[in-house]
Amino acid sequence: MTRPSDRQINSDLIRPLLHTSWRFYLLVLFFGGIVLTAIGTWFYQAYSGYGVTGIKWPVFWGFYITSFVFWIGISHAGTLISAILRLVQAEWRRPVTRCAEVITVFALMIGALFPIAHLGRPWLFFWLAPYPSERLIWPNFRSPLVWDFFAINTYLTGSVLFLLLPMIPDFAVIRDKSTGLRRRIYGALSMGWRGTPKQWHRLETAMSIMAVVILPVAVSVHTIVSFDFSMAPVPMWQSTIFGPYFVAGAIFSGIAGLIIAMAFLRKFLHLEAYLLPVHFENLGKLMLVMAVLWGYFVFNERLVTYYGNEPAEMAVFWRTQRESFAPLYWTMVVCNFVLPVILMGIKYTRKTITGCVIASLGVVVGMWLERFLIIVPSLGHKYLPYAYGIYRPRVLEVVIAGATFAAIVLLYVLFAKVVPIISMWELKTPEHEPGHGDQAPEVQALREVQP
Amino acid sequence: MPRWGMAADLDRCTGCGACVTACHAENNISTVGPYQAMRGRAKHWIRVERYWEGEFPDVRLKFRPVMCQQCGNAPCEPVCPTYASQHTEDGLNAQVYNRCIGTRYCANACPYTVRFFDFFNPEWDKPLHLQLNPDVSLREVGVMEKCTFCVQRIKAATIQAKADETELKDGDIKPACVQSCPAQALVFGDLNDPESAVSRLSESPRGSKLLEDLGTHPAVTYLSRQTQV
Amino acid sequence: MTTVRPSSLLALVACACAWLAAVGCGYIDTTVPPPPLTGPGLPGESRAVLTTARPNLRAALDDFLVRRPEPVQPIEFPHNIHVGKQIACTEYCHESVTTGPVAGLPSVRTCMICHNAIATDRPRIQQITQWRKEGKDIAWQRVYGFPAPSHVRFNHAPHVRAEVSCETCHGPIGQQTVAQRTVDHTMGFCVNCHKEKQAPLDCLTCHF
Amino acid sequence: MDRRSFIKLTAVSGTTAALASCGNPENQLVRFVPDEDIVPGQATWKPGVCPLCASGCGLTVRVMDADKDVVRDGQAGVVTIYAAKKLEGSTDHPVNHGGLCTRGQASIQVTYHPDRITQPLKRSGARGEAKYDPISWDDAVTELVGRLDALVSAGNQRALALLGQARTGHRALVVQQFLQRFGAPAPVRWEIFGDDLLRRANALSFGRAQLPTFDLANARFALSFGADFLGTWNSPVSQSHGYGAMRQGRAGIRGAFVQVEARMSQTGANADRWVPVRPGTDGVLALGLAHLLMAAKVGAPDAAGRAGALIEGWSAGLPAYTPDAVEKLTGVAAAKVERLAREMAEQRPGLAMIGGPALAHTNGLFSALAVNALNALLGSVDQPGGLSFTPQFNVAAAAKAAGPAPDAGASLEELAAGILAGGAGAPQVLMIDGANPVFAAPKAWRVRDALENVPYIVSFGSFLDETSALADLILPDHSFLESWAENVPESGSAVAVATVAPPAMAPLHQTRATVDVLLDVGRRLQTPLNLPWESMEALLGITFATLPPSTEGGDAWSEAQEKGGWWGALPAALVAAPSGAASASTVAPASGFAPAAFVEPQFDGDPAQYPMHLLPYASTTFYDGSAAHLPWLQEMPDPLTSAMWSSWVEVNPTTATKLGIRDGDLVDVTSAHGTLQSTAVLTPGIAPDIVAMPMGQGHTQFTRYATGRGENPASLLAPLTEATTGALAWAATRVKIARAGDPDGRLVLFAGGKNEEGRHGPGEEHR
Repeated sequence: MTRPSDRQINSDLIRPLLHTSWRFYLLVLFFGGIVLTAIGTWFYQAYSGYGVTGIKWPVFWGFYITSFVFWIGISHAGTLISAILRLVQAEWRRPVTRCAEVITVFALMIGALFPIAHLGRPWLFFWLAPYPSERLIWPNFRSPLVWDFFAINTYLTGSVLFLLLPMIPDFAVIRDKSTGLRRRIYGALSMGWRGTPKQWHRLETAMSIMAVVILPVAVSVHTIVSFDFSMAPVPMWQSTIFGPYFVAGAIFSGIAGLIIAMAFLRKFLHLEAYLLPVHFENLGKLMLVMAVLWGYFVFNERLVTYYGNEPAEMAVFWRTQRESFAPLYWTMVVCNFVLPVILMGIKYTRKTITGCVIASLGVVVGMWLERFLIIVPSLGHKYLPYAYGIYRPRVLEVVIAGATFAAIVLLYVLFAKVVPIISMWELKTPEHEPGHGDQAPEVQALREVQP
Repeated sequence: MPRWGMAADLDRCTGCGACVTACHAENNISTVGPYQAMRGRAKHWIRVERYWEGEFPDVRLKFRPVMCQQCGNAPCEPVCPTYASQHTEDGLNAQVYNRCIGTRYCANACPYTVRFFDFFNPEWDKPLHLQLNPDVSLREVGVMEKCTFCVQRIKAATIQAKADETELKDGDIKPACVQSCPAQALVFGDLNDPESAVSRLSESPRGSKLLEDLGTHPAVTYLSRQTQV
Repeated sequence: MTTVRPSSLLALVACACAWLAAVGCGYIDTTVPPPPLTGPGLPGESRAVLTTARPNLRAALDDFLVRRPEPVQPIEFPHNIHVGKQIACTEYCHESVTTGPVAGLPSVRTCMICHNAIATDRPRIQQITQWRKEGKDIAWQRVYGFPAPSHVRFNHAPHVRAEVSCETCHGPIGQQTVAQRTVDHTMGFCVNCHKEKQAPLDCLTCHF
Repeated sequence: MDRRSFIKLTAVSGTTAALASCGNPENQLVRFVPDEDIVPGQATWKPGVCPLCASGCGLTVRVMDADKDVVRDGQAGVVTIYAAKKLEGSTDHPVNHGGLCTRGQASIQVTYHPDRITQPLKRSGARGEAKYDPISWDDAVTELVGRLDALVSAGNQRALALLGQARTGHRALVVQQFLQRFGAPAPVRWEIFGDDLLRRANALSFGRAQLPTFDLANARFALSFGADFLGTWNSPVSQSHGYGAMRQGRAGIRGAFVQVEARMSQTGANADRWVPVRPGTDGVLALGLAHLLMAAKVGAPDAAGRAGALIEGWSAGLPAYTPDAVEKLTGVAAAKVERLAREMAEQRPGLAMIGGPALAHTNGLFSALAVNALNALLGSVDQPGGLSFTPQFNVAAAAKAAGPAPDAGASLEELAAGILAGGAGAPQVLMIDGANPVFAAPKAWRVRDALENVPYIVSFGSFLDETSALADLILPDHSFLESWAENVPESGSAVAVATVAPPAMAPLHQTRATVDVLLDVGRRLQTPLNLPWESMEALLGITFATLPPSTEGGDAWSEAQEKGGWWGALPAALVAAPSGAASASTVAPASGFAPAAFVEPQFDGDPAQYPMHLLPYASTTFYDGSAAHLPWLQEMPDPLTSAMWSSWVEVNPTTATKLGIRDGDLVDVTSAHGTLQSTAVLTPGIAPDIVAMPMGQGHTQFTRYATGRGENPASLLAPLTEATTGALAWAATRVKIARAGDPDGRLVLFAGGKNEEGRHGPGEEHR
């Protein structure tokens, strides 16, 4: 297959920035509307009192925390994966990395909103942060929630850096290709990038350092999220497996999210030439591995509970296996295991983008269910049967939780409007192609500047 | 420094529910009304659990009053990010309303499910509000509340004793539930005082703690109901 | 766009179906609260409600920012004169302070004990005498005291017994005419004093 | 949008008022001068008397300052008052010993109820429309006086009737004297769960027409036939106190307790053994036990004396009641009967009680007499660990009230019939004092129609309920905290008691004490009644002055006001006659009474068409429905079902499966007299041929909290009465049930699971 020329790359990838079609406005209008509705709904909730949700005694966590865990999980798509790929120098990563990292940043932003949205007194959320007050009271550092706060912030900062660094050369390119206000803005963003060897060198070093640093953070984030549950003496929550279980699940759902995002970008921005089926196939392989891993974890968790045969845990166990929550549970198993293993296991379906997308959609649904099934059945079924209860979400929660999907699309669309969704300079310097590797990057950068 | 504790004699408890109403009256617990009650928002700091055993005609029923167990090693405390749920020197699990931001994490962590959340600002149809006890805060929307062992009575008695320069005697302090109980099934006192009635009852061979194996070290001892038939 | 319409339509339809199914099977709580109590009751029946809700967003904001407007007293009560006349604060006007939690703001009845006879020619005295006639009390406004959301149960008596002087918390009230808020009752203020005096410090000392 | 989510303008003002903390809105408040000097923030404790049932528990009322909203000459403001804050049981009171039941705890809400009638009202709309106009006290009393004068001038004094609750003591005395001197018939006393039948039986067996007092604390064995003595029957708090002592009060001794009933009550739930028995055959089981005890020579037949003589075949050792015969009749296995007899023989002292549903059958008197005889046989009468009768303080004698002993009042049934029959004897003016028969009486008595035919009805109630909603004039009474409260407990105490308490707080509204109103009316009639007392306070002063003071040279009256009553040994002169003037029923001489024998109880409804027995029972929270207007009680989870704010039908699971009824389903309950739809609660603690419903809900008119909530089983009741005494046999109705639909959320449960290892407990699915 022929690789598009550098000029081709520029024109293809910068086109969406320079020309805006009516579809763009339509999309923004549609998804923006949904997001605004959700924000309004949330203000209504904060104003009226938390009771307008379906949360009740004894199920005190529901849709919001589920969505929180889910989005934090999705955020493991980008930074983590692209960091790994960078480190192992997987060449096929090049078109993928940025749209992956973007998912991380946005998913984190959305996920981090939920702990605030679910507070009984959201206007006091800043008490989670350590700040000197006349009360001389700091947050309780024993509480996993406080560590969530730190972990998420660290990961978000790291991811933003990780995303921004490789943008600089591209900003420079756009700067040079545009005029007027836009030129000035991108000029500022590109921080005076001239593509000197020094700058290139610094960029590369920074990237490799970041790649190494971000890995443990990424892993720690979802481990800490899992502590939210494993630290409380609730049946089926207090499990040593939760750390790796959550991380695996997170990466799993992350990849699925990434595949879907790539598929959409490919269609909307006509990037057929850059996001090739092989990329999907590779990610599909990765997803296959994670599906199997996930299956192992779930099987392990269930088996251990079953053999442990602790009454309270068995109550929850049966409730999910064959009582009120069974339909959801088995849907989850199909979506998370059966579907991806079959579709990604068979070469034919794995090679088709549709196959990958279908499997990914299944995984996204399944992983959301997984979080729901971890949280709700246990809470509704703690130790004293007198205090059993059933949680039913109210429309309001469904709207807010659902609107976050619209939110990420919206953010993505807007992002794709201001930044080339594929790292141009990385495309242009494929070491594996002879005749290009010898050219120093800055030469190309300079070459681009001349019209 | 005392360690406040309670003993509930299930052989005396008749399940009449006097303690439940007494608690509402003492602690300004608002009634939420039928609709919210149906949605699981009713607040009963103390509840009388009942459990059926057997089938007709060989049926038995067990009553068990359950209030906050004021655990010595409380799961609700470490999880609270703002120290709203916090341990005091005399062994109470304080619930500090003004520090509570409503994560409801403590309620999830509590294995006894004795914590209740204010889903809305509590309301009293006037003039019912004239009954409100000025010694107890009115909670507001978004905070967690639970049994306090009637801390306001503990404080009042302690301050009074200090004023009279006397020692607190066993039985001086009676939480509302203890005071109301017609069958005197509930006993309250200082577990660090070996002579107090509650310590002696806690030593009883009939005594056991609720969900003891979770390692929460509850301050409430349940004296099992005997069967001689 | 044309290329994606079928798939997006499909997605929309799927969502709709899922939604209907969820609602149909009662998985989603769609109950509606009963309408508020309306219609005329019996004569004299009360429809008013006491809640801890703030009256309006402004008040809520004030609470949030710990903003409190300076109190405006119905009459300019000269503390300095009364203290100057050796009228002990805790004996006549704030008498319950030594025995109970609340200091108590004197009713006009208290004032009239003396002012039936004393200084009856002063306009302020005539003012309160007038009120007394109308059966109106003096609507004193608290100068200190903790806002409801702080959930502080402060008890004066133990502090008086511990010989904490009034001035410690209420400032040089003896020199003031109308009481001014000169001391800021922050939690830090209380805690520091409790630390010095080795008074109990756990939250339940004040918050319950 | 949820009403609760609105932000109320009344908010912070109220909050600060309630909390005595600071707040800006004080700026806008108008303050009125309090009527008394108020010391803020400090509690005082005053005596009180619990009004909710006849037990007469002594209270300690915590009184503190509070800010009350008032409107004075058109100006809204607040005034500081002394308000009752909390009710506690009075620790040294011989009835409740410091305890107080859930209803007693909640009774404080009677005073502060938002729908309480705040002033005299005159009907403006049609009967039962509950439309009223305010009217001044003077006009109101004048109007009533006018009506009564009209009767006098017409020479038709007997056309005045009063309908009230069964209560004893000073208030009852004043009412009775008022009517007697006016020339009206004695008051009609009615409660659906009234125990007149048992009083009658005790009069026959023991010559004491009053409810017994049980010394559970010293008993080794307690056998209860359907008596919910820990929840609602007789003197529950006193009995609970004794029960606690019986179980764990004595070192090394634990009293045993067996409950005989067809539906497990809250009391039955505490029994060591629960023995279901066929409805209306409790007496047979009692005699079966007596038979075995006599056979075992535990007691000789004549030991039972008069009580035994009332039972046919007693002297012969009850040959007809062999275990096998008993098994046939009662459905209790012979082995069980023998075991029970053995235990009673071994574990002495023992006692037997009977009450509630066991007596609510057409043969109730027989059952009562049988149990009395059993007690007599055990020699447990007037013995430690047995039953005794509280010496009654003869209020009438102490008050030097002239006139002959009062005759028994007519029954509600007779009253209603009389009105409907019309004619000269029919009441022209009806006074209603606390009773609510329109709610609780069987439809067939047509009480409502009857009342609608009464030309003029006066109600003294504090709330608008189904009955007082028919009144033309409402003269609201003080609440028990605002007026002189008194009670002469009929039972529950070993020594004689007279409880009394001065007002704990000033009246909240424009109300007046009914007794004072009656006295006032008596004075203002054209031909005054010359009732010798100025007011309730005066009357109490007179009666209590006659009692011996505890200290030499002391004054019983002032002592009583301080400690909330008088108790101790009564001087003989003040002891009420054994016949019990306190009670409405009279005593037939034992000789003139044909020995009682078991007759099959009759049930209303054809067994083929109505296969089930309906058991309406006194709710632990609402009693007979008179407490259903208190929000605390509405929201208190029922001890057995954990239901709040709702009513339900208890069905045995096996029956339910047969009828295809699942837990929480809607069911139609139909009797020959009506039908209702409620929610099924499956519980193992009920016989398969019985459905039980709690009384209390289903009010059509009873304040914002109870109106239109749940269903009222009384609407199904048949008008069957006990053969000899004419007491309503409220457990003798047959019904059929059928599934009517899926759960619709009207049943509000607090609990999830029903069983401790209740993994698959149906309650799990509660909504």
